[in-house]
Amino acid sequence: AAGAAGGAALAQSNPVPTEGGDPNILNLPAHTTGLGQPVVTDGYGKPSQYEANVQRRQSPGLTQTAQASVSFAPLQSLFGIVTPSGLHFERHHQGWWDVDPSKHRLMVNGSDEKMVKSPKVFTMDEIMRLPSVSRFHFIECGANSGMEWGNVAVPTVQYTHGMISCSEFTGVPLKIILDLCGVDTKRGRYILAEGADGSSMTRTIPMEMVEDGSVLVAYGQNGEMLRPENGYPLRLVVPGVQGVSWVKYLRRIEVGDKPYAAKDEAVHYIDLMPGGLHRQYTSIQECKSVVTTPSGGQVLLDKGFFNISGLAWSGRGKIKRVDVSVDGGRNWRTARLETPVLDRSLTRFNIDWVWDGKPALIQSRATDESGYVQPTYGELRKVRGTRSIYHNHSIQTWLVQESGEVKNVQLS
Amino acid sequence: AAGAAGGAALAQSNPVPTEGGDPNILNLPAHTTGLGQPVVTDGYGKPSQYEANVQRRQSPGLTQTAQASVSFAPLQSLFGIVTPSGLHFERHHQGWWDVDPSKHRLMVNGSDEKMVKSPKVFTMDEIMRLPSVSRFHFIECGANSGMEWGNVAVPTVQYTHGMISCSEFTGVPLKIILDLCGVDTKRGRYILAEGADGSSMTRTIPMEMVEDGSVLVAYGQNGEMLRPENGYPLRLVVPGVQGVSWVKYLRRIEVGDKPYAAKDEAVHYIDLMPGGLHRQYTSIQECKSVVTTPSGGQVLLDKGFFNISGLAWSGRGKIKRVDVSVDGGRNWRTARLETPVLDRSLTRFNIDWVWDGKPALIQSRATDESGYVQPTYGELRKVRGTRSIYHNHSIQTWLVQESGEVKNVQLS
Amino acid sequence: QTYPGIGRPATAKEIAAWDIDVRPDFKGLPKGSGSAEKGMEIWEGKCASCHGIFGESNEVFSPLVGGTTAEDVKTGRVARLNDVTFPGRTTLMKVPTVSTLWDYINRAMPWNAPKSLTTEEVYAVTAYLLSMAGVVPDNFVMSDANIAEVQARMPNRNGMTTDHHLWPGKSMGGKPNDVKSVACMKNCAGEPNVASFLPDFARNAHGNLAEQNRMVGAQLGADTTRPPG
Amino acid sequence: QTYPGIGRPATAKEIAAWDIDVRPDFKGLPKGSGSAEKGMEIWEGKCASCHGIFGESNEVFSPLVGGTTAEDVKTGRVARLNDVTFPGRTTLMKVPTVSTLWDYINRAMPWNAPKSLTTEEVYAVTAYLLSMAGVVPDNFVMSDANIAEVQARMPNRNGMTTDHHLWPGKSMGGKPNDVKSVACMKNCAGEPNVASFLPDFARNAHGNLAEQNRMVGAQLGADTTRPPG
Ligand code: HEC
Ligand code: HEC
Ligand SMILES: [Ca+2]
Ligand SMILES: [Ca+2]
Ligand SMILES: [Ca+2]
Ligand SMILES: [Ca+2]
Ligand SMILES: [Ca+2]
Ligand SMILES: [Ca+2]
Ligand SMILES: [Co+2]
Ligand SMILES: [Co+2]
Repeated sequence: AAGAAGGAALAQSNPVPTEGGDPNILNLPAHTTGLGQPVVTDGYGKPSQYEANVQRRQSPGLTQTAQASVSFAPLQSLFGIVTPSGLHFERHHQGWWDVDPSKHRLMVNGSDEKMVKSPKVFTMDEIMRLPSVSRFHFIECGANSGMEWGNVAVPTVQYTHGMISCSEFTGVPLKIILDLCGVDTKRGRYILAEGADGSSMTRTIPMEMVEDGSVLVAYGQNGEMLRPENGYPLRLVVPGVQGVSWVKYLRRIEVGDKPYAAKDEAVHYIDLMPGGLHRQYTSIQECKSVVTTPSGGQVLLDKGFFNISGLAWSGRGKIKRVDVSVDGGRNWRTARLETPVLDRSLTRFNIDWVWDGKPALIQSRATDESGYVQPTYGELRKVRGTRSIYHNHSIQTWLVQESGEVKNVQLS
Repeated sequence: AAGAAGGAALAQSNPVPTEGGDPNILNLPAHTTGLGQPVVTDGYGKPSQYEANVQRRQSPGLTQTAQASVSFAPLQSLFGIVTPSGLHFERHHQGWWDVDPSKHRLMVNGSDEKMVKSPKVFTMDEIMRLPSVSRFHFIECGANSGMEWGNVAVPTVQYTHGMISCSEFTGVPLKIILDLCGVDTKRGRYILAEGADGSSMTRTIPMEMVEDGSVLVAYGQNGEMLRPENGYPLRLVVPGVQGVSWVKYLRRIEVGDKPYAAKDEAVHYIDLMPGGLHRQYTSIQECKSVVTTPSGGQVLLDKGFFNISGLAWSGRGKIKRVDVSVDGGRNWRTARLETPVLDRSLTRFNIDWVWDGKPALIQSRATDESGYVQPTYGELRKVRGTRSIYHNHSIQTWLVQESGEVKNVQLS
Repeated sequence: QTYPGIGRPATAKEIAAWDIDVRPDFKGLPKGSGSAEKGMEIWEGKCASCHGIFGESNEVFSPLVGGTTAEDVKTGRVARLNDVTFPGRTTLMKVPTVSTLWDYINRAMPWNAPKSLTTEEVYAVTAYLLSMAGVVPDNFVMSDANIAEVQARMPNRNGMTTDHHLWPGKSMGGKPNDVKSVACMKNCAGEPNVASFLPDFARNAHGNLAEQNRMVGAQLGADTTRPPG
Repeated sequence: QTYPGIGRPATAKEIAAWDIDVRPDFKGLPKGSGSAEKGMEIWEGKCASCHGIFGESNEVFSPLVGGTTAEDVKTGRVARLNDVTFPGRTTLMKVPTVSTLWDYINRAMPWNAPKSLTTEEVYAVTAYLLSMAGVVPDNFVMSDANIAEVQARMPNRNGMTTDHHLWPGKSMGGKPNDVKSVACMKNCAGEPNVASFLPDFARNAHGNLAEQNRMVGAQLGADTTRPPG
């Protein structure tokens, strides 16, 4: 809930003053004529009281319990590519825990006795002594935008796209840890990652992604340790792959010769195709983008100049280009990409726009370095139907009405 | 102060178990056998209770008041290049404020009537409509490491180097705002930036840095708004230049034909040279690096493998290379640089090290893309003496003693 | 590269304590058995409060049982997955592998007391769950010896494909992308037509959006406690 | 590129309210005057509690007055800046420009009530401050008309250089880097010799370092409440 200072926004005008000037300028405020607060008022600081509206939120009615549920990141209020850790989206299957790191252990073993030469146990101290890397990656839930497969269901970009976040992760390449244990990588083409929470979440990951160095055993997120909600003190980072595979509270890695068909890869995170067949082990998050400002539930108070801004990403590498349309996809202009543009990370795009006060249909369309172009709903549904839940990466449309109010719409 | 869970660290051992196994593995913990906490326990989350030791801190006795003071970022506990905003170092001259953004205004004017064609006033809403960019930059206080100019004065890297932080800043290039007002850039070769707090901090900035697009009027920091301690809702970003120029609570930009000799450029942030002359307007932060782990005040509990990790940066561009010595500068190896390596941003480096249990002298030495090599204390003092306070960018030495304890030392 | 001083061998007891996964080929499955009859007792004591007496509840989670037929048990394809008018999908309509049920119940259920069931109880309650759907008889005793036979009766055992492009690496699928689009730039589509939007009555269903946007900004949040402007 | 709808002209009154800066060439200095005698009253009422009766206090900040001589007033160079045995540096030893004092007192002092002084008071207290150091006579009346003469007596007016490489751009300095180093890789320096370190008695002066490091990590914090190990 929003605090006193975080209530409904007040339309802020900047009229040409009639009486000589704006009182906010002519009457010096208290902070210009007084002494402020000391350093280390907070040893660990917080956002301004005026930012109380910027919160992660549940989507009403989406889940039946709050421990097997999701909270969405407020993309409409975020800048750049780093998601503040306090606003990182949450997805728990059996609730979150604040695990004592001095008692946490990581085990590596094999699916049979020959798979791993020397199964091992590591403390956090030991893991943090190993060679470490730091990399920016997005994490997106496979079900992000899932509510919108059939039709428009939610009003804002927080709910349509808020199961994505992006952080600088620090940790040890899993390859180093496996090498240390001695793994038969000829037979062992799969990894099982297992968490220490009640769900003891398990997911199968291909050995190729370990071998190419991209899978990390991570403890750091945006400069500090992972947050408890995100797996403190240890989680797997599987770049480009859906969030459920980024096992939290990571306690065990098993090397195996077959996939494991865990609950969240045999009952959920399976994509229902037209015809009734499910696709299993659909892991990669495809090329996608969304305009975050302006976006659904917002109001443009004026005609005139606006900066259209949004996010693009791909589980297949870097973003190559983002195009933006303000006429519902008839004509497109290429947006500026903010640097750095990184592998399997969010990319921020911006483009100029002068609003003439008439209805507008704003869209963005990303292309990744593999050449894949983000599809329209028509193109996506033609192949995958409307019941998949997962991997909805369609172009999003926002309707700017004459009143200035922005609505979530889908075009036919 | 540290909470219950944040007390002194306990040496964590990982002995080969005599009785069949580690009780932390054999006895499943509560979090493995129970149901955890719901999503949105915190709409804006916090670090783990076990991270209570990771705090920004004042250096005892450094300043006489806490409103004209500094708090240092805990570099010994940070990863990667992003500084968590709650741990960003603080430097206030007249205390910090939480300014109401709906009442905040930015004014642009000229030092005389001809300098700016149309002096203007902007609301925050308006500034946030302008074209925006997002960039990673470090901010370092010109006095960082200043306590160590003469000799060793403080025990840990938090106090030796903790007046630096790095964030992704989002804002409007100042050039766009000046263009909008119409500026005589032939005469107007300087900018005065002024804050809205009690100190109404002013600093002179060269027009070249505005013209090349690097100076930003920023509202965003690491995805969210600036923190109140860091200038909410608006601060200037002046990449590569000392922190005092990054004026907080920015209320005014004046374009002028002469520098302003503000208090913090005529009495402080001036460098005392041998011979008694001061250098004035010493703005650029030079190429510098420091090993953050292991670092002063830490203890290595074991011989064996360690990852040496640290930070490098330069106000003159990108970091080209970082070398690390473990023998006090006799022999050097080149460290791995984590990507991305960005212009006037922190760069994280890592390098392998096997500690044999004998005393070791750990150093890092950065080279930037201008070719400038970070100097030793000897090289630096030969030119600039020992009384400058500002711009100490010497190579830092950490002594690892046989006991495993790490000490801050300077070599002759 | 070696890493002296880091890690130590795991003991057999430690591995046994944590290595609890069960694969589709039943690797990892402990020996043992349990009857559907005993499973009913466990179900009603420890599971029904959340999942319903017949596994039909959607109070805390979507239904586990329902939507499968005797015909599905024969074909291994749940026909109703192709019926767009059928509401929702139960667990048994989707799950292709009985190991998945066994493994998950063993590791995670009951939800508020995971890992509290004995091996016998897991066999029993899994058998009961399947008996409710008619996959196994009501008096079935499931064990490591006959679980493969149960697998051969799973209603959706043939309902999965890995023949797609969304698995990284070459161990499965490897198909090219199924969806194709081109980045047209000018005069691309016909006159755009809004086909789906939120009805006005749902305007405030997610709370007041004015309170879900920052106080300042290029755009502010719409006050959804008021009618559309 | 234009930006319709963004920003509006500032009014003269608004500019006057905020444009308070005073430059070394006295651009921005308001007309007016104030006597050192009146300044003494203000000083003792509004400044001395923090800065000391003679500007010598270092209770809340380093001393403002002290360390300058009559000779310095003549040469424009504070000789003691070259005396390595002289402890600390006062404001008047460093400040080259009287505009800096005027501007800063006007915008920021008294510290707990910035911008509360009238123009006359700022002239007066600045004059008094300088009189304490003998830069101006005790009965001096400082004004916009004679401030340039005061500037000509500032003790450290010739004590600054911009002839260095740390100003970005070409408007000042532009010298090449003064410090030179080379990235030697092998057998570079002599036997290293520890020349400076913290004495054991200062071990705990910054608090217990064990509590300033994370509970887990490659290294932990040293317990500085105990003697070195
Ligand atoms: C306190 C409530 C509760 C109790 C008691 C409980 N469950 Fe569950 N069960 C859940 C919830 C909630 C989920 C979904 C968890 C998730 O989202 O990962 C679930 C998931 C399941 C699933 C997987 C369904 C699917 O489609 O993913 C099975 C199978 C299951 N439970 C069986 C059992 C059995 C057997 C018992 C008793 C031994 C039991 N449950 C007791 C709440 C409960
Ligand atoms: C409540 C305490 C307090 C009072 C009262 C006060 N000052 Fe200050 N003054 C300070 C502090 C603290 C600083 C340092 C501020 C900073 O770090 O930027 C300072 C700085 C100064 C400086 C700059 C010194 C330097 O070297 O940077 C001058 C000049 C000054 N004060 C003059 C005055 C005058 C004149 C008055 C009265 C009209 C006054 N002060 C009243 C606390 C005070
Ligand atoms: Ca196993
Ligand atoms: Ca001016
Ligand atoms: Ca060890
Ligand atoms: Ca039955
Ligand atoms: Ca306007
Ligand atoms: Ca006198
Ligand atoms: Co998910
Ligand atoms: Co500073």
